[in-house]
Amino acid sequence: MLRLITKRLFETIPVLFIVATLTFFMMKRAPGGPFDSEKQTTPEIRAQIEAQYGLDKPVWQQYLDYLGHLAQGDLGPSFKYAGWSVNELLWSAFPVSLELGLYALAFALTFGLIAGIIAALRKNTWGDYVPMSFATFGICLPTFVTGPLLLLVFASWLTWFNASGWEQPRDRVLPAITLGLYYTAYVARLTRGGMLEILSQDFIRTARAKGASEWRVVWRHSLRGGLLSVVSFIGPAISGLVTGSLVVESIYQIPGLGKFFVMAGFNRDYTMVMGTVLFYAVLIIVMNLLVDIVQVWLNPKLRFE
Amino acid sequence: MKPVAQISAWLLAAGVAGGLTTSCGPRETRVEWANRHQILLKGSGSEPKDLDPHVATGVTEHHIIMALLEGLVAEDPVDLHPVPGVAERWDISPDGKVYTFHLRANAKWSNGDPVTARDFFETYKRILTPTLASEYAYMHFVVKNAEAYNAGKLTDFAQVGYRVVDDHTLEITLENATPYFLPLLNHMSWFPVHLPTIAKYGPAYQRGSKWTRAGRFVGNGPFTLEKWRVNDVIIVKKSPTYWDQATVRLNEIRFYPIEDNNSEERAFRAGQLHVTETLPLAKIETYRRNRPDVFSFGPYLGTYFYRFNTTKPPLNDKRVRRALAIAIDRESLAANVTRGGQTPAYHFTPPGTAGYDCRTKLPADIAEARRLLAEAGYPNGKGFPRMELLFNTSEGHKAIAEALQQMWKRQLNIEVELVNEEWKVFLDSTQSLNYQIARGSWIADYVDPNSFLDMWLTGGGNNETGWANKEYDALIAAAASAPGPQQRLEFFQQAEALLLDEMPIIPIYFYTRVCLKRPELKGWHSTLLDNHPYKHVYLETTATTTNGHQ
Amino acid sequence: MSPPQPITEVEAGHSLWQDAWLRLRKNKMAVAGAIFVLVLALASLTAPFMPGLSYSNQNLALGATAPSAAHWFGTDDLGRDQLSRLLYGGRVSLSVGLAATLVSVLIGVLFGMISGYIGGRLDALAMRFVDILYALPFTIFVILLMVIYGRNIYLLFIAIGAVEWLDMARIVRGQVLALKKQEFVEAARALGLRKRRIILRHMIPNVLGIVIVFSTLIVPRVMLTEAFLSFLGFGVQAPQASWGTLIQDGARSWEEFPWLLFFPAGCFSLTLFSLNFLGDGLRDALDVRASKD
Amino acid sequence: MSALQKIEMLLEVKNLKTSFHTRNGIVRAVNDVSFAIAHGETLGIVGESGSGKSVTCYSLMGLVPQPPGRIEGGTAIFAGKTDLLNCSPKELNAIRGRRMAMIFQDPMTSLNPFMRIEDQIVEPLLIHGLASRAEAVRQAVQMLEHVGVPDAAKRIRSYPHEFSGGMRQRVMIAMALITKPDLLIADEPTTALDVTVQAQILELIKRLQAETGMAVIWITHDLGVVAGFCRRVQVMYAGRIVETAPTEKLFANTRHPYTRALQKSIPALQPKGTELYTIPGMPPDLSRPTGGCAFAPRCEIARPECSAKLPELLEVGLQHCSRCPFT
Repeated sequence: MLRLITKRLFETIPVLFIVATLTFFMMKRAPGGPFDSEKQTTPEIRAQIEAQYGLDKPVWQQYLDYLGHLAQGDLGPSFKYAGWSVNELLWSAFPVSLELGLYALAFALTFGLIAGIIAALRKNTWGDYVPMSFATFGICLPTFVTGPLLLLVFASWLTWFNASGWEQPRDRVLPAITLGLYYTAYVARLTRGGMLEILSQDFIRTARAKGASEWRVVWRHSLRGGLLSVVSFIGPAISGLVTGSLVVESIYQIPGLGKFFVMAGFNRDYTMVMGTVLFYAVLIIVMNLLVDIVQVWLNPKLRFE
Repeated sequence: MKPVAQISAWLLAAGVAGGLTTSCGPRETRVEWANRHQILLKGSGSEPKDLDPHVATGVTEHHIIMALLEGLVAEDPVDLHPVPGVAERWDISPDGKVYTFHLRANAKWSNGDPVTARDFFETYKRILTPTLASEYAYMHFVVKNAEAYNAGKLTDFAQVGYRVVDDHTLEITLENATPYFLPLLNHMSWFPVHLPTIAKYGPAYQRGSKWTRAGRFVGNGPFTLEKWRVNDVIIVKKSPTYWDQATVRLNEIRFYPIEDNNSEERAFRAGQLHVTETLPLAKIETYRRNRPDVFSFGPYLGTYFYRFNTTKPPLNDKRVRRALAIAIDRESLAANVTRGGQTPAYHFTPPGTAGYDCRTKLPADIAEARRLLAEAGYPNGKGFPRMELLFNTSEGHKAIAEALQQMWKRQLNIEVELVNEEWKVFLDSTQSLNYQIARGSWIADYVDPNSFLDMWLTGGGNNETGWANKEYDALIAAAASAPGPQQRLEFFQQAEALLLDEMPIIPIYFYTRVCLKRPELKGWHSTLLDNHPYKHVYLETTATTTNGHQ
Repeated sequence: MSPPQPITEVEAGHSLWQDAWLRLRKNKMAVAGAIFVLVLALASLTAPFMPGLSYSNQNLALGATAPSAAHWFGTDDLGRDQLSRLLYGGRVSLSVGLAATLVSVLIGVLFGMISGYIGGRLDALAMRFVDILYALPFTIFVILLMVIYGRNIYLLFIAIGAVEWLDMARIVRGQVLALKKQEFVEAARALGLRKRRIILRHMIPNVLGIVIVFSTLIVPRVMLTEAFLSFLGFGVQAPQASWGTLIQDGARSWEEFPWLLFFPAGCFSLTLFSLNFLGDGLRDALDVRASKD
Repeated sequence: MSALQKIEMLLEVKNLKTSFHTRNGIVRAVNDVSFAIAHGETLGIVGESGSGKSVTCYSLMGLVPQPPGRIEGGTAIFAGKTDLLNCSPKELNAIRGRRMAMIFQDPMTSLNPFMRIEDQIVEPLLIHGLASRAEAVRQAVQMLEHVGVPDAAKRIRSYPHEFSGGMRQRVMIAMALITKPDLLIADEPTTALDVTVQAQILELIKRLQAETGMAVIWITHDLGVVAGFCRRVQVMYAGRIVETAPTEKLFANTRHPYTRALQKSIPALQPKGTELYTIPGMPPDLSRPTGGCAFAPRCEIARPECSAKLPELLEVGLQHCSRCPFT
């Protein structure tokens, strides 16, 4: 296990390097720059700005400079938010997104697993259709529809929650649900599929023959195997969840990462694009590593690789 | 059986617990709380790029910086005419070229330092320094030699038209008599900054100095920067060192950068904002009808238009341009598509801009349009090449483009294809003249026709149509050095008439500003630039103040 | 007992697929779902041949009106018939949903399968490749595609499919890793079956269930991604619409003009519900083990 | 007869009917099966695949997947009290795994690959509250050693895939016997194993039975196994019992043509050098009920009336019944 982890961590470096390189050159190739705006500036001013950010140098030089800073952990100044560095912006928003993402994940796992398990046990009856329909709700409506709908009901009519903001604990509830609903659907469907797979196995019959209750059959005998596919999905899901969602953030006015992730590209905020991409890459790698570890833990047959 | 039962019981418990912890009767809304504390809650559109007045460029930033800094002059809260600011009075030379400002002795920075003429001098030097690359340095170009210094052609700042007479006297010499000079001073590019502070946190003559953070920012305005959380909130508090603090009644202003206008409207409805930045298109009618008490509507100094690429056929033919421009039903567009009470634009400069009203007006004449098109060789649209109409992605732009497409098809039998592009790609396309017809808009920097008309100069950075006309250039130049205000406006009349004859653009409508504003918000008047000097703003609740509408 | 001749005949009569088909037919929800999607697809396909349906005809003076006899689904703010726009939009959304999902499933399954089955160094390399693709900024990627290749609807399918296959690849790989350790695969290997055959005959049928379930989940993502790409100028161009763009526009004014959201969102949701039930039905029908008894 | 009746029966099955509702119609997998087994007795149930022998036992254990399976009727009184076919899941769970255990055909798939052997073996004890965890583990190790798993104390921590087929089946047996059940149902426990292991397992169960005095129902398609092991045999064909008799009688005086055919196909009983005997034809499709004897199409001595009317299960000797009137 330790070997797997160290090996993976070593692989991270080339991956990050490739990601950084590809992104850098893709970005440079994209039309429009960070300082384009509807009101044009004079060529002189423009040249000055570019010189200050080193954009006047040849691209390969810029690339090397960037890598040099990167090696020191410096993601550079944001081009869009002139007074801030990318490090500052990302680290101030990350706790918010992490919190929201974890709540959303908890929501998705709780309801997705329950719905999926019930559905698998009651395959092709109403006990299957009803929970699955509820769970599917989350992907049938995009978040920019579910968010405002939830707000209308719970903020406008029932006034249980604020319409926007990220101050009190209660402000976490609706965004977490909105974001989580989507993943609930995934978890539920994958759980149902995985559980059906396992429930049809011979060893489940063995368990029943031992007098195991239905609860025990599910909990002790099926869940481990049934969740393998859910676990594979959770890696990318967590990475997605904790890097925020622009839509949910803008509906509920949450100062999370999602905005930087999406808007950096639109703003051609070069350093921010690089920062978010690398941040995401690290997260993906870590999460996928975790997933692989969990998978090995869940499936003893993989342990002797 | 068993797990299902257990799970349902569990769910039920969770539901009940959730209900209990969250439902606790009617709570005080945030505005109600804020009213008690004289705290203004304002939707501010988007996250500011920076709070450095020499680096920031947008209206959003300006509206926040206004609270933190004060220029030589200030604005009247009703019509924005210049009133004394840091300068308690000023003298203007008879030729209108030299302004002498007398600074008040009790003006202070938030760290207690006095605000002196030297501060202004250093500030102006900073904004004009080429390395700072301030995008709004051109606001100073009315000053003698400012442009040359900014362009690096002149290195001796002493030759630029600013002079410190003494600690409390500043003299500014202009290139020409500029009637809009005093209003110009209310633009943030003329606000003073505290150079020692800037220098403390980074190179003073470069961008990206981190002096604008809460706790570091030193300003001279009615408020001080208390907190700045990116994408969350900016809080400014009443300044104890401001010279006119007796007038300031608000204790605090909180700016919420809510970009999504639907979210902003919901926040307003839920009682979380006093005033919004915008109002979603679809909601305008509803509010106008049902909530006149919070519906705020006024003119705004900007024009929505389309550009023609005049360098390529068939749009290099002014008859075609004109035909397209006059075949549009602007009344219908304003009434049915934009629906924000916008004024249909039959010329380019919004009416009443600093006393200027364009005499020339485009006709709405379809027969004439067809005739012009036929004359250009496309009778009934026959043989007219398929054209592309470019806009950047947005709901409003799309609706207008769709409507125009249909109008041209119906009236002129011309096929136009709609193409939307992501913002930066769009900018790239328009700036490199890689389009045929493209959407554009222009918001004035200051209240003067010059702000609208000088953009069409040959080779102007914001021209972007390829249109070049020597006569037009001459008229704008003549206006700049006109002997008197009347003559000056007359030159503008001629210039705009020429513009409307040549038609490198299609004016569509003049902007209006629609927002939501709670009735307890006082001292807040609808102004052309949407500036609201905060020191005159206050909150006053009356017994009848209602909660957000349900 | 060596199997006598007749057995193969009987077996052939109920091949995996035929069996599955028979079982699927019995699943009411799946059948209902299939019928709904087919009807909708048919209606969308035939929309251009129906007189009186136009997605672009405006009636500015009419504006947004609630459903009526003349306009069953109401009109939008430019006075266009919402039903027509919805049907035309279905052409885009359904074809994008189908094509891009297929692309992503094909790539994802093959990639995950090979990576997981062969394992070792190749697997590590392949998975790091996936990690890299995960991280690349989609917006910039799409903008670049557009700049380099111009607007092209096929490119759109490829662009979406190319990014959506990653999750699929990871999931399939996870399954294959587990599957590969199972006795029947080990047995097949011991028998000296070739890799290709093992993959085709033993692995694919066993991951089919999860692949189908996951595919139905990709469809909505793909449809909404299309709307996002339209925003970037890559998808449908106005005045054409897709369900995604209709929902997006409708969501901005749903409190005033609920029908502008209700109908497209309804169509979208019902389609996805149908596909999900169909997917579950297919999964159950193809479940090799469940069919043993 | 009367002497036998005095013995209290451990399990008494009457008129068990189990069918599967499939798309092709209703498959009557077990049709009107009655039998009984006494404490300590060994009963063999013999038949080809699909004859209903496994389904009979699954029905008793409550392991018939429902749907599509359904128990249409009958009773199965366990220990004179509980009707296994009509009791609550709770009552059934109290008996399964504790008083009545089962070993399955395929040891490769019947053990949970995700759980340690230890956790699986102690489970019956824990579920039924028979021992504390520590005590259960102790018993499990003992049991594993008893069934011949070497180094049990260490290997109990392994996962199933680390065991060979034979070892896994020993684990299955240990797991089934750990609660010292009154009845063990062994569903062809040796078919998946190679011959030497088969014999070992067989001996093992025999020995354990002798030690604990449990009753065993042994399901097999191999009459040869039955001969050496069971006291009584019951032959099933197409969901029905066609012949039942004490083992010696069945072999000495085979009455039903199907039993004869089965007997002929025991390789060991055939003269050396002759070709292996197989029963011609295929078992009938149970979804299409036949009016008469289900074996008639394959029967060497079939007469026209065989297909017309279902023959009764008639007593043809002491404790010997057969469903063929012509032998």
